[in-house]
Amino acid sequence: MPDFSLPAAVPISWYLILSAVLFTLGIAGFLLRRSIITVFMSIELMLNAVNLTFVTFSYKLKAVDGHIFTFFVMVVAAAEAAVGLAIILTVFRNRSTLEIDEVNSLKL
Amino acid sequence: MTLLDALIAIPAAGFLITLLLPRDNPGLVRNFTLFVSLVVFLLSLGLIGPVQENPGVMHFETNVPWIDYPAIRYHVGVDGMSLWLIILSTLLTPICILVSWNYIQKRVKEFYAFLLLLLAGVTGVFVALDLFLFYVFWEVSLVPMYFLIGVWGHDRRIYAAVKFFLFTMAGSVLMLGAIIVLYLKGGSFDLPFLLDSMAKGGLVLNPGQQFWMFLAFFVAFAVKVPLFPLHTWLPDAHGEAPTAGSIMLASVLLKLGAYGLVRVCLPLFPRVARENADWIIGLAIIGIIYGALVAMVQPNMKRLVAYSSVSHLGFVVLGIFSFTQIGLDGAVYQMLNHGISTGALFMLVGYLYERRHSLEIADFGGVSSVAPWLSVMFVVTTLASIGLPLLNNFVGEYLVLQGAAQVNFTYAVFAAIGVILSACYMLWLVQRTFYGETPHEVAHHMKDFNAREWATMLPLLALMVWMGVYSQSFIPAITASNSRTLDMTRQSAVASQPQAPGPLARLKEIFHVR
Amino acid sequence: MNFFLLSLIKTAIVTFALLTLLAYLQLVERKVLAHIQLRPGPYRVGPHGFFQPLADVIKLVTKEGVIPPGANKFFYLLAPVLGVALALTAIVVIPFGPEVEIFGVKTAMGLTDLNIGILFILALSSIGVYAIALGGWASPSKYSLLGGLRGSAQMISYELPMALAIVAPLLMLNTLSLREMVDGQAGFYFGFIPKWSIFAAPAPQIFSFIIFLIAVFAETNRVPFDLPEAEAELVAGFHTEYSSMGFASFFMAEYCNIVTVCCVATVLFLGGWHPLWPAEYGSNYVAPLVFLIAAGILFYHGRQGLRRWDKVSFPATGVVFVLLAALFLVPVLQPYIVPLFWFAAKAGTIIFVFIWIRGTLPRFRYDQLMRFAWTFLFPLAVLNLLITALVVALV
Amino acid sequence: MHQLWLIPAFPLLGFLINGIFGKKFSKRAVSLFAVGSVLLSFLWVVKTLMAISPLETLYTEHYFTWIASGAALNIGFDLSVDRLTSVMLLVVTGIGSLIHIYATGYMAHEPGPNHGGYYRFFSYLNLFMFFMLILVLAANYLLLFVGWEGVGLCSYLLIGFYFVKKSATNAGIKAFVVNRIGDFGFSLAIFLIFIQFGSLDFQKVFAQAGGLADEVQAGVITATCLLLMVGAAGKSAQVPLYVWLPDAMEGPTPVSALIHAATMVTAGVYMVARSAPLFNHAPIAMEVVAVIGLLTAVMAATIGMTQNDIKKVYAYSTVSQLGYMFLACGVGAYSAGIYHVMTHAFFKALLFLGAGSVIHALQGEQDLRNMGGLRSKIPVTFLTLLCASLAIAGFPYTSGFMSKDEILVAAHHHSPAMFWIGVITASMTAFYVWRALFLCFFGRYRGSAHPHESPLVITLPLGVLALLSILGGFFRVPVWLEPVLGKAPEGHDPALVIISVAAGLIGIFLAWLFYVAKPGLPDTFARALKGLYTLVYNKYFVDEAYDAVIIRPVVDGSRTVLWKGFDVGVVDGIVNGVGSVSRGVGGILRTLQGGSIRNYAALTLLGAVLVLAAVAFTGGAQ
Amino acid sequence: MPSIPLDAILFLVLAAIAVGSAINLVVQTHPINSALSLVGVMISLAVLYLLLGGEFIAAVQVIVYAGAIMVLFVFVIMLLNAGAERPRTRLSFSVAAGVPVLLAFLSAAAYFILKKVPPAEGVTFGGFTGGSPRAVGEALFTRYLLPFEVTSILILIAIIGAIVLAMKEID
Repeated sequence: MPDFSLPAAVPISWYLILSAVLFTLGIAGFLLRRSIITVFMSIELMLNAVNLTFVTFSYKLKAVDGHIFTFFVMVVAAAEAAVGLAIILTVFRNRSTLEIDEVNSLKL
Repeated sequence: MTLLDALIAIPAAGFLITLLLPRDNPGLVRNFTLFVSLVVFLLSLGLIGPVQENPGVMHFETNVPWIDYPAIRYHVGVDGMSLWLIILSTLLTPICILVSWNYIQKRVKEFYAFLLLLLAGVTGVFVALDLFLFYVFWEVSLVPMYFLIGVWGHDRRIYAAVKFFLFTMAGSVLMLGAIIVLYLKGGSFDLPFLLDSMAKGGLVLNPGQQFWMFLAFFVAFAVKVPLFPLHTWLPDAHGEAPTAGSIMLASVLLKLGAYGLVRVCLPLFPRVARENADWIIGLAIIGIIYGALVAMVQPNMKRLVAYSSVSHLGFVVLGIFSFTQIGLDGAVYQMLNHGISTGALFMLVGYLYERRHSLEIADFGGVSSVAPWLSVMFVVTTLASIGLPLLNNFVGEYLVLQGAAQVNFTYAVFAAIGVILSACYMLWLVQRTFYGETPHEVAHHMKDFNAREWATMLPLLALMVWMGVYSQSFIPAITASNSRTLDMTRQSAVASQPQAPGPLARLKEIFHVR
Repeated sequence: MNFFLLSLIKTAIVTFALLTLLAYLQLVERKVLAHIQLRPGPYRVGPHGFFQPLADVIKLVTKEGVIPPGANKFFYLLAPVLGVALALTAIVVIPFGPEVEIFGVKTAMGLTDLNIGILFILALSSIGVYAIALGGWASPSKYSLLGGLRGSAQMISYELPMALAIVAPLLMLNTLSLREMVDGQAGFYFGFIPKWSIFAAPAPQIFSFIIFLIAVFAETNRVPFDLPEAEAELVAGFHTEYSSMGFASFFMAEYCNIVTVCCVATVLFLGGWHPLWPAEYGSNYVAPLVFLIAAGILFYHGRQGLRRWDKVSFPATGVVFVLLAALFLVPVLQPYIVPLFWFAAKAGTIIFVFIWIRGTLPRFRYDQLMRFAWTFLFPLAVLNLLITALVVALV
Repeated sequence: MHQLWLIPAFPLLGFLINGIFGKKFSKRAVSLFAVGSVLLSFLWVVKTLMAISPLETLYTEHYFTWIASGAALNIGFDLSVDRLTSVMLLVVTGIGSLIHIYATGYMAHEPGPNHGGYYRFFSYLNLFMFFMLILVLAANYLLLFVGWEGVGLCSYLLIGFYFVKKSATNAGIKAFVVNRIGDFGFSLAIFLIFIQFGSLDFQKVFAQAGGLADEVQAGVITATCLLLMVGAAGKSAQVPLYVWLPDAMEGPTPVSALIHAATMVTAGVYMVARSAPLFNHAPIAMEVVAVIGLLTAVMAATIGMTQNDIKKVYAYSTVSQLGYMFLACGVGAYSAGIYHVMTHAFFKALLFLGAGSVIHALQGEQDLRNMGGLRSKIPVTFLTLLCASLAIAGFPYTSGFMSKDEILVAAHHHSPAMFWIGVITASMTAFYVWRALFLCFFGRYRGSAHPHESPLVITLPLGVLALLSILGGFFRVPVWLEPVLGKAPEGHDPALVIISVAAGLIGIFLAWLFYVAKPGLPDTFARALKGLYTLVYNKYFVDEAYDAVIIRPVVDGSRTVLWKGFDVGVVDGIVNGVGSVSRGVGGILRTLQGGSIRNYAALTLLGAVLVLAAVAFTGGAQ
Repeated sequence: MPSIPLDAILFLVLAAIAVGSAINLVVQTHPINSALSLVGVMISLAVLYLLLGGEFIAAVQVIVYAGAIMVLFVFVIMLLNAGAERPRTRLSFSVAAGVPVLLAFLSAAAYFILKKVPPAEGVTFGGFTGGSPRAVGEALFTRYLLPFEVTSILILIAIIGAIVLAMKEID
């Protein structure tokens, strides 16, 4: 009978694999979804996955730096969201669509 | 911070401040930029005194590190040659602003801001002594001009702007490459340092390297000059640019190329420059005659004046590569002259355009009858441009031709043909535009000068006369700085040829008949 | 004692007390408003409407829950649950009293103590936005959508001054744990001025307190900031379409939020359970005194009651109060209930202010509301924080 | 210091005042400034000359450095006078004053705004005086060149004075450009002089030229002189650059008199005479000068015989006379040349002014065929013109006789053939001048206007000039010039004098025969010699030849080959070709970058996987 | 009493929620569903941070990410009334290439993680306490002061940019 008992301490690699899975799902969303907003959210998901890696390594290295980086990532994400959503808003106003494939010319 | 730094910093700051001014108040923008440019002009006059005391060496030097690695320094200075070019730029900027007063009606703020940026850029080029800094300012001056043409130009402005940009960019990329190679070899971007190290044997380039690097610099400058056959961007750029853009382009930007030749190309590669002088002079002379001939058949005023610039700048290159004191002085002086008279020509053409809304010569005629003063000023400027004595261009052309004649009389013979042709095309232009019967459209729209237009014209007129009659106000400074440049190129002194006997020998010698 | 068991017991007590409180808070509010407007308020169910909350609960539970056609069912149902769950969760970190020993078990009065307690509350309040936004969006109604948008925008806007107002006292308290904050406010200056944040040297936080109060008015969508449910404009805002338990949940969440923020204000600014003056000067006797006065008033009113029942119920209640007062005089019980009294008194006062203002002030216009937040309150909060920081740094 | 600068300064001042403010002045004020400035200049010339005499060497005044470059080149703004200069100065300012006075009357009735550009006319005229005086006073070649170009400019402006007329402005441009071709030679000569002598100052150059004993430099000097001659030919309308002068008659008549007869066109002669020390060392060049002069004289004279426009006739006469002057210089008789310059100025100015008076009287009619019988209607004009015609025909002891005699004698001394050709030319000159006189004043009036005599401001200068034409020869210029230009070749042979006088009289007689006695005769001759007549009447088709051989090819070639062909075709073609190639390559590559961000992302991901795989395979995972 | 592997259980539960939410994010066609799923991911991640000793980061994750950024998303979705995506009409390159590549990527990543990270090390709650607000604050305001200030400027710029973009009138 295989050993299904759980370890007392969660291996670091579990966290990392979770992060990888989330990241992959983020890419998947980016590739598969066509609504600009969802694509945007997929990017946020990827950022979160990376954050998890940071925090995990922070634990492993017993140093706070990973948290700091996570913090900065959040700040950047916030800025990105603000500007990005404003752009989405403008795009929607001008083109009345949120399909990313229809917003394919650089010229307005 | 020296006066020189201020001359770069004030227009740059003015550029930024102008951008912050309210968009819906063009009057404020105009007045502000005019004020800034006038302040810069007046400040630039302060350079004259100190520089003229000893024009052969650099004044107002600032030499501070800018980027640690690679070691790029903010090294600027002014000597007798750059002095007048700087003042030319600072003088023409307020004039350009006044010229555009009513002409520019869209995106007013950006237009004037770009003019100030342009001023900062060209001033920077004229004072930079660090090659990388030189390159940076070179590009800085390129960008506003691109927009001036591309945004405020005539119908084919995009084509013209892109063409202008690509030509110049292609050249400057070559230059950047050469600068980097020079840095790798010499370990510095600093021009005086490099020259010093060359003189002391610290930096040795083999002939092949010298040739290719010289060529890279030369092409960059030749495009800007523009030297035949790299000139085709110029008529398009001028034909499409707004008046102020044309003025700055012709009067200042073209000088960057010639200035670069004198300041960078000659001292850095004296031997190669001398060895290659023959074909370069050949191109210059072709440019002189070619530009004049093509100008003759242009149906569009601005293109005509543009081709005339090709012709005039040919004289400058001819003078530079004559490697004589006289020729070089003449070339630099001719740069100033061309700046004044061609600038004035473009301005007057601009005024004609503002009135008639056309640049086609065929749309004009009989302007003299309705706008006498405009015509008088145009004719005077034309006369200056075709080198009438007692007006400015004559002095420069004479010196250049005299210098060229000393090297090889054949050069002078061919170049002087350009002087004949210049009279042909300019006077023909004057005839078709100003003389004859006055068509109704012209009579209806043409007004004579107003006060603002006088204010732009009179300084240029005064300079045309002054520079033609009393060139000694200007030339000594140029001479001193040029003699230093020439000394640098004379490192391997060319032994004078032995006197050949026989009655025709001297004549042959003069004509280089072998 | 087993950690889990103890937690379970404490949770049961607190949940019961809280839910009862919430039910009766509504009654209190209605009563107070009624008295402000010189009318009796709920009066029929039980003496002076005492059982009105029970009736309401029964009514709401038994009502038919309508899910309007066109609604996004999942979110429509999720929103109120989310709202009430978040609101109730927030109470977890509030400390009600000091650490005590009951039946040999040492425990703190309060469910738990997080070392990031205040951040926890902020986090919950920020997620609370979803409840309103989703509730409004999921209902197929313009009023709801507008109410939801208004509500969430308003909450986000006022979260900033609120957070800034919270940060200011933290500069002196130096902790994020709520319990440690209370501990930090123990003691008196010169033996009689309490070291509460609003009095604390070197930077008394009165302004922070006021800013905090204003901000939480908006956070909890109370008058004068009750734009999300402005009945004259939006019928009932984001919960227009809700009935039955959905409505009840929103309602409960709102009152629960009020209770939570009042507790936070108490902990943060008013020194938690610490008395207004030292025990040496008899602060322990305030509670019995209050209850005795209350009993006295009841007796007085019972004598000239308007209705027949009053003659019985008023004195009976008075007796209960007297007993309560007596309870406070039992020395063994004093360590347990005196702090609780002080805490409840402070929080209750603030809750009363909430109701009082609701009965007094008119409603803002929406643009005024937002402008007030961004152009007045926010800069003021920043300024307050800066000054505090400066003073703390310099002294 | 004798303040030589004041001489040109007066007209310059007049130019500035009239040019800037003239529009607001009355005609009287304009005239006052214009005439006054020239008169002042004249008086200052007289005063100065008297003060500086005897003027046997060059007296120079240095004002400021004009152009300098290093130590090698230093050209001053220097003025100088000597005897040669003095003659020219007196002629220029004297005749100039008279013509100014004349012009105030002649230009008084121009139609158009601002009195028909009255102020403009006088400001140009003053400017011309300024440049002409600079030319004459210049102490170095470059300053001479200033005046040289300046008078050319004024000539251009005045020829094109009626700028509404296309033919006038065309003539102006033609004058300027042809002059420019001459200037081309002149400027090259200046370069050579500077290279050879290291200076452009007359004194220094001539001093060195005198010292050149060896023949080493002879080639250079010959070349220099030939180039100078090119310049002179341009300015003085010599073959092959004479074509502009007849066209220049489009200008107002006083201009023709002053610029295109009396002063400017003689600048070439003055310049050659001034450069005599150089020419003396270049015998080949002198020969060329003489031949060109003679050729011009003959050619212009033949054309002059067939022209019908009175001013054209005199214009060709001018060209012809200028040829004489060059002949004189070419044979070494510079002083005779200058002598003729002076006398020619008298009678040719008179001819033109008289012609102007006729035209004025006939309200603008210039065609001889529409004149006739005006003798009684405008007697003063007739009398003065008669004087001038006598002078130019070489009637004994008139001024023309004196100077032409000197030239012919010198020519004979040089080469008898030249003498004979000169004599024939003189005969032709007498013929066509008298032809014009007869056609104009004798016979029956053929026009339709109402002729009236001109006012005193016109007739007074005519009178003065008539006097000078008859008696002006008694200013013995060659004697006066001896210290400067050397002695003219001796050999005064009475036979030669008689021959030349006879030639003149024959010309007059033939004119009388053709146009007074037997008016049908000219047509008979014209028909008989149809080919020749057509050739000459059309001025040997020189203009047409220039047009076909030079102008058209240059213009069309510039347009089609250089501009459209090379500029647009080759250079832009290459540039645009590079552009197209880049676009083509880009077009292929752009499919990779279709703007779909997700495709980019997929590719990026692919890249990441490949990198990871690569790292794994190279053992990075261990 | 046998010790319950509480850490592992918590981790597995939260990981399950996170992955489930993430999958939901990807497969849902309506943006609001995706947004809420993302909130789910974020909150579960916040708890995981807590387990990893990142108290401060956990709180910030909820406040900033879930409470601010995602609210912004929800707002925009509501404002634009974004509907469900239209069904895909044809297989695009990114999908065709993407899915296999994704799997390859995931396996490569997993391979590396398992290879490089020693399995012995484990995470227990309380094993690292360096993520307290105090520790993070000290690091932020000493070693990372400059980046911190720079990011605050970045945020300022972003705010202004967003306002400028969003305020643009439709004309």
